[in-house]
Amino acid sequence: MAAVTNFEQFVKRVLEIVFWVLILVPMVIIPIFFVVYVLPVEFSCHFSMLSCSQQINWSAALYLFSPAELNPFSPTSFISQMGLGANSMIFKSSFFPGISFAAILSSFVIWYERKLLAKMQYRVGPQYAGRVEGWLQSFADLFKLMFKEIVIPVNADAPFFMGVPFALMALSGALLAVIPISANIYITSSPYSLLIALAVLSIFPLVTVLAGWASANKFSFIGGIRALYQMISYEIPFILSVVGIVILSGGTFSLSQIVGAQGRVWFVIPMILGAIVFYITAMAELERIPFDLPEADSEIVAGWLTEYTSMTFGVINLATYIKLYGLSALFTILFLGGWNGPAPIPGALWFMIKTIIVITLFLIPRGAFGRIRIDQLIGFGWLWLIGLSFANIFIAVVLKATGIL
Amino acid sequence: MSMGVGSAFSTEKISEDKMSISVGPQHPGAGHFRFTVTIDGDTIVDCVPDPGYVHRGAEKQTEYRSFLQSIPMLERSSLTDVTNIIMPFSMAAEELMGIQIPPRAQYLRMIMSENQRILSHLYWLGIQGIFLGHSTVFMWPLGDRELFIDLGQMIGGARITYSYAIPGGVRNDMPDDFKDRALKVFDYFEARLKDYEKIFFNNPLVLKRTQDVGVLPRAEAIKLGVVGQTLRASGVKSDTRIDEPYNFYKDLNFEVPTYESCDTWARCMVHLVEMRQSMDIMRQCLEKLPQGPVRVKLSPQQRAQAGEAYARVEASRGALSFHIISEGSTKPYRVKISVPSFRNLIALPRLLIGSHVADMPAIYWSLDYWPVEADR
Amino acid sequence: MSTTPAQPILPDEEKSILDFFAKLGERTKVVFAKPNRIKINVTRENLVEVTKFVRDELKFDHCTNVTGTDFPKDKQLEITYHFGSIGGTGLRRIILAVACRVPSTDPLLPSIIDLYPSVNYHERETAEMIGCVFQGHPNLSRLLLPEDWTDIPPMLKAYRLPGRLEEG
Amino acid sequence: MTNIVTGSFQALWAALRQLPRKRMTMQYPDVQTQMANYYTYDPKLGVAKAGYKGRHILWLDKCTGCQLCSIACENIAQAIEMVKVPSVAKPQNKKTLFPQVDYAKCVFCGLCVDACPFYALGMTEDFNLVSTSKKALVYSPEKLAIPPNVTRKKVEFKIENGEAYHD
Repeated sequence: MAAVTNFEQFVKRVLEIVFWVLILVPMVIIPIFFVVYVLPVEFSCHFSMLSCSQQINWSAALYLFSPAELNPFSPTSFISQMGLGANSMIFKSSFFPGISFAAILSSFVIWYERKLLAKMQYRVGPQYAGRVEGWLQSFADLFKLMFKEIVIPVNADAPFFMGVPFALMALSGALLAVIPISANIYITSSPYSLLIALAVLSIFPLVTVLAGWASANKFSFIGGIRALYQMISYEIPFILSVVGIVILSGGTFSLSQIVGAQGRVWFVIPMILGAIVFYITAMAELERIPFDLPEADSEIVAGWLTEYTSMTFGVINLATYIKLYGLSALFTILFLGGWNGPAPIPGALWFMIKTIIVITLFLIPRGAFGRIRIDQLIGFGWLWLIGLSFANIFIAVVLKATGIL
Repeated sequence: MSMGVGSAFSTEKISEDKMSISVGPQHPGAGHFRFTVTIDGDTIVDCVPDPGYVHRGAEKQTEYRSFLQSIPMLERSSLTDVTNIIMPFSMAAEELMGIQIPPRAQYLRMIMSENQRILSHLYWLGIQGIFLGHSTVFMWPLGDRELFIDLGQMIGGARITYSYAIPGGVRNDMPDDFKDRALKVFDYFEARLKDYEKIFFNNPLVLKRTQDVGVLPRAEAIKLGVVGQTLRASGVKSDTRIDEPYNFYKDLNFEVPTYESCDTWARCMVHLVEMRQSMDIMRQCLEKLPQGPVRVKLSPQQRAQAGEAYARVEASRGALSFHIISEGSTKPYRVKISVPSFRNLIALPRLLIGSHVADMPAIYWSLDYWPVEADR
Repeated sequence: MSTTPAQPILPDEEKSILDFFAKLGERTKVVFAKPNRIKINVTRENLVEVTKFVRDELKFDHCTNVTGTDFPKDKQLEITYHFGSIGGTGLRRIILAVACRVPSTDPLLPSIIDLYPSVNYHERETAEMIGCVFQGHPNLSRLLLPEDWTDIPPMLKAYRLPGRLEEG
Repeated sequence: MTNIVTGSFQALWAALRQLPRKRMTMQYPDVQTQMANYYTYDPKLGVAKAGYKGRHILWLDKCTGCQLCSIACENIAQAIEMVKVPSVAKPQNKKTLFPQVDYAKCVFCGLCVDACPFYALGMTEDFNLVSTSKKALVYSPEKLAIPPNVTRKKVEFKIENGEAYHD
């Protein structure tokens, strides 16, 4: 540690400290918090007769009215009674398995994508941030974006323009809310969670077309319209591809029960057509190559993202990657048996392993394909994907009627 | 907010259901070049090219320089194609000076020229890849290009601007280890081209994007006077290396690829086959390379006879010709460069009108239009 | 590349082209005829007529280059069209140059864009660089020069590059 | 349809089989490639010797101050200026006129080397001339006379087993 001799070094030192604090809080302290406070609660859930819902009925209000009932020396109960425990809605939706967890995962998915793509492309990829293979590159990008100016175009519809990143983030969060990570780790449990997820996914195109419209830019507008075309025409095969799952799992829309129905065989085996259709349509929903027409940079600059700068751009990107995680998790739950797996590894870990494999599958085509044209895309969707998904439903009906599954 | 009203740059009023978009010079799909397209839905109904953003007056500049001093300035007009753009200038200057250059110099010029063709085609392939959204085909050619840049550096002594083919021959002989290295590079790259075929030229999504897109029929290609890959992809077996063999091309065996489908895919394939051909030509040149001097000693202020010379070569993008008028001084009186990019530009509105907006970058770059070369 | 001999031995194609121009009589004047290169002079009154013959009879089907040269001593501008042929047999190696001299004070000459669509951008470039006017060209607007160019056409010898004082 | 499926898988495989290969990227600021020899010119033979055309090297013992390099550069880059360096007294150069190169203008064409009739000028493999000021890019004759000292690790561009990599 060299002595601080001038103002420049002082500023540099302060920024360094701020940087490491900002890195350490999400990277170290939250995981430690999770290990120390959350896991015991989880295990107590497993091994006690109490159901999880009975433990979280405490709130901060209780503390205000009768503080004497709290035991301040037992941190677990203190936190949980404050309404901040691992089973509280606030913790679950904002930390684990909610937005924070997904955002950190997404930042590593971005790094992972860049490294993977670089390996396919005969080069090295990010290398310096974080000293080891550039593992902190996403955070470096995040800080770069934070210090950029937010520019709102003169003719833009400012409230809508600025509302789009927040709307996308909220929608991504809403998508996460219904996706369980294991039998006990989930944010909300609803008998209609699959329908809710599909409903949330169908709101995304409205937000993108809003972004295209509000930017007051021709390229944004074309991009927004393309996004609308693409997402709406791929919405139908997307929804049809999961109908077979619902039929096979006995008419339930609950994701937990769908996972439960896959105890014997994963649905990817009988529903291979559905899995293919889901994979392709999910790629189109995510605007990933070869379906990245709404942000085709060589044709329409950056599509509906053209006018977004700084953290508005960053937030939109983050929301896209959270959506990627959400759709991969959905694929895992619907087709790969969710958290089912051999015993020694906990279910949540199985789930994460499968999800990361699915994410890899979503990332790989970017290294091997170009972009296709809008008319070919829509033709492919209506001609092939809808047909395949109907065939998939037919297979499901046959399997169910004959009693094989 | 009024979408659909004409842009600030368009001179005509466009009706409400059409939209005019300005592509370039700050658009990722156009280099130092702008074209305004009017679109009706997803169809382009009008296209107005507007070159000239990088016009540097190279022709005027030559009036102030001797023949030799023009070389470093002229080759900066076309950085992917430096040897080919100064070679016809040197040939025309030699014709006016009344000198003949030694055979070894001509062979070395051929080697550098074919190396340059591969460099240019690899650059083209990279940009065509990224214009079709294929980022891997952007990275691979620009990586493998490094090998050929190294080859050029071994002879020319620089990475890009060699100033190699000067009036009176070439600057220097090639180093002794060049042949081994070059053959090694060709073997590597020919194996690598199979990967390129799999990932780009036979990739079904790329085929979908390029086949039957931007069709320029044979008769129209001849009438518009397009050159190079655009002409050969339209089924015309025309190549200056065969039509009017310069250097020692008449002693070599090589095929000129032509395709009958006349579309963007054919233009892509011509580039691929030409890269193979160039390596083959370089192999033959290295085999046949005669011994002897490589440079005729000329004064830096060499005087040319009065008269006219029109020299043309097959540059990487097509026939490139220099028309030099001399009045018997040390400096050329008038130099006119006819560059392939400028001659192919006329095909751009013809091909774009009636096609999709999404095909715009693919068609534009399949013409291999290099704005800096076209503007001179 | 060799020195042009005084009386070059011409291949048959060049000879037949020269014979054809001999038939046209007074309208054309052969400046030089070397192997692969032939240059003729025409007046602007005969330009369209001669190029029509060049296209239809001699099968030179496209234009490769248009050079505009300023000759301040003669007070003339020379516009040289270079034609190439793809359809003609044995003509691909030949470049036929058709030069047309116009006085600098009255730089008007007819456009041949109806005969050769490929001269479109070449004529536009020549017009702005040398200051001549191709009558009948549909769009002689600025091509390479900036829109706000107010000086004389830059390829005229009278135009000196700023910053360069010595004799060019 | 089968073409599309097989073609897609072939494209995927062509991309995926690059994963274990050695990287082509050269880690430039840490390492650099070995450049060729000096670019020099032999005025007796009238031909140059191939080499990398980086920054110049001036052999003060041979330079006579004849200004030919400066004249050669005149219409190209106007980067060479003849300056008086009284501190360097050489018998063959009574006027102590030596070339001084401004690398903010130089285009590295090497025609000045071709113009030198006394074997006094060459070009070295040193290409890393970046500087934060324009003044530092003006190399005085004494500075030009120092051979370059490249401290970076040098790597070779190897081609082995169908892989090209820097090592």
